[in-house]
Amino acid sequence: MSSIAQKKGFGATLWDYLTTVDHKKIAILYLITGGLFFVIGGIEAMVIRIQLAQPDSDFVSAGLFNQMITMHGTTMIFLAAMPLLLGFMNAVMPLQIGARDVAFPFLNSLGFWLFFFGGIFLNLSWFMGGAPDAGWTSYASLALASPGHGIDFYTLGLLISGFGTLIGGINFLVTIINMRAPGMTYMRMPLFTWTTFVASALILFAFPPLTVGMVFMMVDRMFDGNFFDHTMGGNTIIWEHLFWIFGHPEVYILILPAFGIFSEIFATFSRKRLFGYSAMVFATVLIGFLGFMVWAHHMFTVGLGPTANAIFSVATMAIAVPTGVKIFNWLLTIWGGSIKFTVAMIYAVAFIPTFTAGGVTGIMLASAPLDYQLHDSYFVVAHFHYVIVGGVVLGLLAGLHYYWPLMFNTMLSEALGKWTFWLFFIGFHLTFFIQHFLGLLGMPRRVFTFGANQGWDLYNLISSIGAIGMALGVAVLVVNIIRTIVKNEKVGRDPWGDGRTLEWAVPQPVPFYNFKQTPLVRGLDTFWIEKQEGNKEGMTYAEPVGDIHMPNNSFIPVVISFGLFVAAFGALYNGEQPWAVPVLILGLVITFGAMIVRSLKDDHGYHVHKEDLMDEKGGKH
Amino acid sequence: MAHDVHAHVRSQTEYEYKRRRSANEMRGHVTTFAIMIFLTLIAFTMVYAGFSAYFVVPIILLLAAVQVILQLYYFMHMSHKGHETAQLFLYSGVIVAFITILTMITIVWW
Amino acid sequence: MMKGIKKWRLFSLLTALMVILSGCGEKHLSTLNPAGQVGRDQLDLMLLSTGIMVLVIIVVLIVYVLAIVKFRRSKVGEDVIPKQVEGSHKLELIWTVVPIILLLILAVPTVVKTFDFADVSGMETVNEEGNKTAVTVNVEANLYWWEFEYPDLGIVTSQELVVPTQEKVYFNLIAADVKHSFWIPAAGGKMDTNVDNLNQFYLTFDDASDGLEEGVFYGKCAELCGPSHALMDFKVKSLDRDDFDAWVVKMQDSGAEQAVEGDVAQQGQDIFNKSCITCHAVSGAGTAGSVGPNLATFGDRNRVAGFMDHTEEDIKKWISNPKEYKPGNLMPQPEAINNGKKFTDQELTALTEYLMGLSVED
Amino acid sequence: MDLNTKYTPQSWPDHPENTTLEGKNKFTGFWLFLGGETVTFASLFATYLALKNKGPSGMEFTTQDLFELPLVFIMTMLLLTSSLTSVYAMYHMKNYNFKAMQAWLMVTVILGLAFLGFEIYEFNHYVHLGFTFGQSAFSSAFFILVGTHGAHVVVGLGWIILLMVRNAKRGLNLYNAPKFYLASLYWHFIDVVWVFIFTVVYLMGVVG
Ligand code: HEA
Ligand code: HEA
Ligand code: HEC
Ligand code: CUA
Ligand SMILES: [Cu+2]
Repeated sequence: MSSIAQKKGFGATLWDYLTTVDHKKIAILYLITGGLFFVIGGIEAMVIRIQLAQPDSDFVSAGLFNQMITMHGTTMIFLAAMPLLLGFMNAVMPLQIGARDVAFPFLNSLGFWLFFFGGIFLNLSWFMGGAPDAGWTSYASLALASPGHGIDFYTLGLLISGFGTLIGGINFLVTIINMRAPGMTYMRMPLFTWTTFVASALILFAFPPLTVGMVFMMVDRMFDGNFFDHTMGGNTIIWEHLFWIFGHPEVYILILPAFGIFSEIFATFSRKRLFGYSAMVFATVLIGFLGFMVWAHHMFTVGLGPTANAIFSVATMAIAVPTGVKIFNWLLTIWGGSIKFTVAMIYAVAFIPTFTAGGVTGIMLASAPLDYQLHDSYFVVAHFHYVIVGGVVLGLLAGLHYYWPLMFNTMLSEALGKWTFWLFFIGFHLTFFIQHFLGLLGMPRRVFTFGANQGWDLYNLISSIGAIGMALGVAVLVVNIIRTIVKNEKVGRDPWGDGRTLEWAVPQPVPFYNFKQTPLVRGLDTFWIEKQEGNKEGMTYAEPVGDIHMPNNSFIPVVISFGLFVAAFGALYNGEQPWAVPVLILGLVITFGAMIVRSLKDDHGYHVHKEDLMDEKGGKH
Repeated sequence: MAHDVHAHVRSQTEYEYKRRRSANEMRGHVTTFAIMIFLTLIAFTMVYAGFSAYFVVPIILLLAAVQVILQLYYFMHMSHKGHETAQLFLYSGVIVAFITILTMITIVWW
Repeated sequence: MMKGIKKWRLFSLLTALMVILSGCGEKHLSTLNPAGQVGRDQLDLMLLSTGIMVLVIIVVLIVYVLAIVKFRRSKVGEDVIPKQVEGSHKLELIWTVVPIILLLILAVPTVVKTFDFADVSGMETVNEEGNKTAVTVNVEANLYWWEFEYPDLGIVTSQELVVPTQEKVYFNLIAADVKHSFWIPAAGGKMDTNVDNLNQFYLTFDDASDGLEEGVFYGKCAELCGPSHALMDFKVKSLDRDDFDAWVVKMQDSGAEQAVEGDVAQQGQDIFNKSCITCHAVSGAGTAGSVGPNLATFGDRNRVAGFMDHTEEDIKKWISNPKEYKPGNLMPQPEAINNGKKFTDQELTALTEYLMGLSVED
Repeated sequence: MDLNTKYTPQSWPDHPENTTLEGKNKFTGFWLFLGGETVTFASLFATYLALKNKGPSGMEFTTQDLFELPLVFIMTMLLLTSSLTSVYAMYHMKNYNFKAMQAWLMVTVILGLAFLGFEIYEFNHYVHLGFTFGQSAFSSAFFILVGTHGAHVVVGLGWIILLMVRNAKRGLNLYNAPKFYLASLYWHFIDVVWVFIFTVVYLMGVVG
């Protein structure tokens, strides 16, 4: 039963991953899928930049270009950045709080597979009559007018993957609330766990409005609804509100976990405890809270009236304060420390000025009268790539290098890592810094081409050249990853030497049950404390060795998700193809059938027995 | 996982005490129910009586709020120990809900 | 490491410098070259906020550079365990209060200007005779062209907005099909044209636009509206009040009795009346709501369909293949309006001749 | 947790729903889920309020002449009562009285089915009047809001029935006690939403 030792063939490994409920393996699944979508989204970005390298270019057609930007934005946000972050949360958070797994391992797997099939469904649109083309925001009037099935792929795909994310969010929340090891009080949780907690709470409250909006859009386009059709009394602005009530918290869902990763890295590689820990926690919660009160700053030009605009302007600016607290606390963390410039740390260090630059342009946008000029211009594009690429993506790359040894027990090459960093970082600033000025010079965003001699030609060319730098950086990273996997040099526990938190105290490779004995947490940075006190094992235990209860693997999550995937095709071709309704029903039968099987068949898991645990030294498996 | 739930066997007095306490609680629930029915009746009657909307609407909304609080705190035991997180998240949800509804009825139409 | 960071900063400094050297962009298009009070106020806000932001960045950078220079492990020693500082209330207080002050400095003008820009009460002001004193333009955004109706003057034009200088010009904005957004970067910020309601705002223009490179300001559609969103440009001509009044009178008189000069143009008119008149009006007097752009002032424009050169060649290209040049636009291909045939060269020349002659200016 | 442990009313814990870690996780997770549901329904209510009585020009249907309060009153009573009966069921669950619990759950299910029957009748009636889903923005918003609630009733009923059938033979234990408890929480939540529906949609609709 238990998956002790033995080499497996490819088929067995595949089956293992298809059925796994182990948070560490699910993390790897998220990483692979998210990475793949990142490359796809990146290639779409390159197409955008090639098209815009020169005026009046016809590399892609107008319609195709709109599909590119829509899929680029949607893929990057929903299918790359968020899943990659969920991957790190899965990999790290349970270990950080001393848990054997997440609260609902089965649901964890279900969450992943829903995301997976949702993402595949969305991307199949490329081959089935065209991708969505109304922008990642898919504003209602244009989305309703959009011919073909692109927008239907968008709504259905995001509905499916959205459920996955929601499940993931609830799962992490419960894990953190109920499964912390003894002594791990809220105010001793590592910052990455805290940001996971707040980001998950944001997921819990932000995804329902998106789901509702998507359902409205779906029934309007496919089932005779009238929510956004103004000739029938509908109102397109409802979509904008629902989308941004989700959309703004979404950007904090992205950035907060990245903040968490950076917090860990700064402390580790400065050999210093995080400066102002409680202020950091408070700022995180405050950002999450304020994140729900500012969404209308995306709608300043919609005509909500001066009162609404003024209120939302000022509320938005308020977010600078807790964010600033974080920036300065990080600075003071490295201040007086002993900084080691590993690749992870270089990313973290590069993040500070970059993100600050992106954040302050956000504050400029928050000034409504000024936003009248800047809205929907390249200034906005520059702003959000500074915060997203300069914040979230740098966070992901930093996390990748930092947590790679934790996840795989090997280490990415530092030399190649620096190459990636410099190529990506310089390319990034080259691409996006100049875009601020394009916006100020009057260039609207989402234009598939632009006329020559409007003063934009050179800047666009520079921007496109920069993008090549980023692509090269990513390519080197891919090489680095492959090389590391092939070389397969094991590095063992606490490879950075300066690990502070519980995840580094676990033996490598991490046993599938994580902790043979539940640890006792004695303070913030518990591993550091133990090390300082000369404890070789790195942990104090809260219980004697005993039987460990583990959940069984299950294929049902794949089946449930696949059923929805099938049903989505039925819904999409409803009223167009004779097979649509049967397929819809078939899909739902698969899904609900699998759910019923799951609830009728008791699954109590199994126990790893004490004797087996005693045999194994260190916990190889 | 908690494979070691310790079954505590009550003594006869403990057991009777527990029974009595929960019977009491159940009586409280019936009273709560009666109040809820009563509030519903008031709401419907007010609408039937045809008072001015400005008068009726706030009152029936208030009655609804009271009913919901009764449901949450009595039927769903929100006041019991162990419901702190439940409260936190439910109220956060209510705040988000409130803001959403407020904006939709104020700034969707100009 | 350090070398790299320095390199990067040098580089961004250079780009910044380059931008400044290349000026503030084109006068007819750039938000950095405002043509009226609204744009000027917005530029002021822009400069104020940039100032604050640069200050913030500089402060962060100073602490940052000092930190990464002073506290590198190679400097402090391999085995040093730094003091594990918990935090500092005093510092926390400083970096909470100072940003709040900075934000207040930005928030006050923000709120004031938000209300200023939304004040359209002047739209309704009337003089002794009961006529509106201000010019109001009803803007209707269509896939992918703009219609401008002057309801109080009884005239309508398209693609090229004409406005008087030195006074507030008011706009009523709406979209006919999907959402667009009305933006004249040089004159001031944008406002969306929604499908379900009317938006209102105003702009001002200091000087007549004939001093500009092409004699017009550029206007843009700033909301994704379909394939040809990028091509949904319009032009703005600002005229001194006297010239404007004269233009209005000519517009009101334009139309049916417009003299067509020459045989070729006459032939063009015939074709036009057969194939095109159902969608295109040629009289400036009228009201909004036609299927295609009003062509009364076509000869006075400097673009065809908003973005193509205003040359005979491009007009012919446009008429013989509109879908190719503006994907997704609603003007039919010639086959659809000319009994299934393409226009011959001769017919195209005639149409062009006729269209070029449509003018209200001398 | 050992499922083979047999309990007696004496040894049955005070809070069987969250005595095991598994139960506690489910309990916490479910409350969080309800927090999310609150926002879902808020979005639906918000949209309904924005689109109330909005339709194509000359639309004939309004809340005033559509809604019938007696029907709504009966539905309200049914659902409120079912909330009480499910409290009874949980009362017996905590006393380790499986039979009584099943009986009260049965009553709950019957009341719920009756409610559902009236709702279907109501929708059917509207459709016959011509007030279909696609008739106007108002009708879409109405049917989605009330229909989503109805769908919750269906799910709730299905869930309770499934639990009753599945556990009919094996009685209460610490593995299924949390499940019964959560199903009853869900049922109360459905009632909470209905309180707002009858107030905001029906009563406020009739008032104007
Ligand atoms: C990770 C993603 C992310 C993050 C973190 C942010 C952060 C912020 N964003 Fe951004 N934003 C986006 C992603 C993000 N944004 C995206 C994707 C869009 C476009 C969506 C679309 O239309 O497609 C967008 C668009 C957007 C707009 C709408 C623009 C428009 O369309 O017209 C606005 C307007 O207010 C805005 C504001 C802000 C603000 C105020 C912050 C703040 O949180 C920033 C706070 C940080 C700082 C200010 C820096 C650090 C602080 C200090 C050092 C203290 C001192 C500072 C001061 C006193 C100023 N953003
Ligand atoms: C997480 C979010 C995210 C990320 C990471 C990025 C990354 C990038 N984006 Fe962005 N972008 C958005 C989110 C994001 N974007 C959003 C939301 C929009 C708005 C969409 C809309 O308007 O609706 C947008 C829009 C947008 C535009 C504006 C389009 C327009 O308005 O017309 C541009 C233009 O330059 C752009 C460029 C880029 C570039 C060059 C990158 C680069 O950083 C990408 C770098 C990555 C790569 C280059 C990977 C390629 C990899 C390889 C080549 C490796 C080799 C391959 C193999 C070995 C197989 N993006
Ligand atoms: C079905 C309606 C329709 C018919 C018939 C039609 N057009 Fe058009 N026309 C349009 C529309 C719509 C546009 C705006 C296209 C755009 O810019 O997106 C347009 C634009 C134009 C323009 C550019 C206008 C400008 O202001 O720059 C010209 C010139 C023109 N049409 C000429 C013609 C001629 C000549 C014919 C007849 C042979 C014709 N049109 C027939 C609908 C029509
Ligand atoms: Cu019209 Cu973009
Ligand atoms: Cu935002």
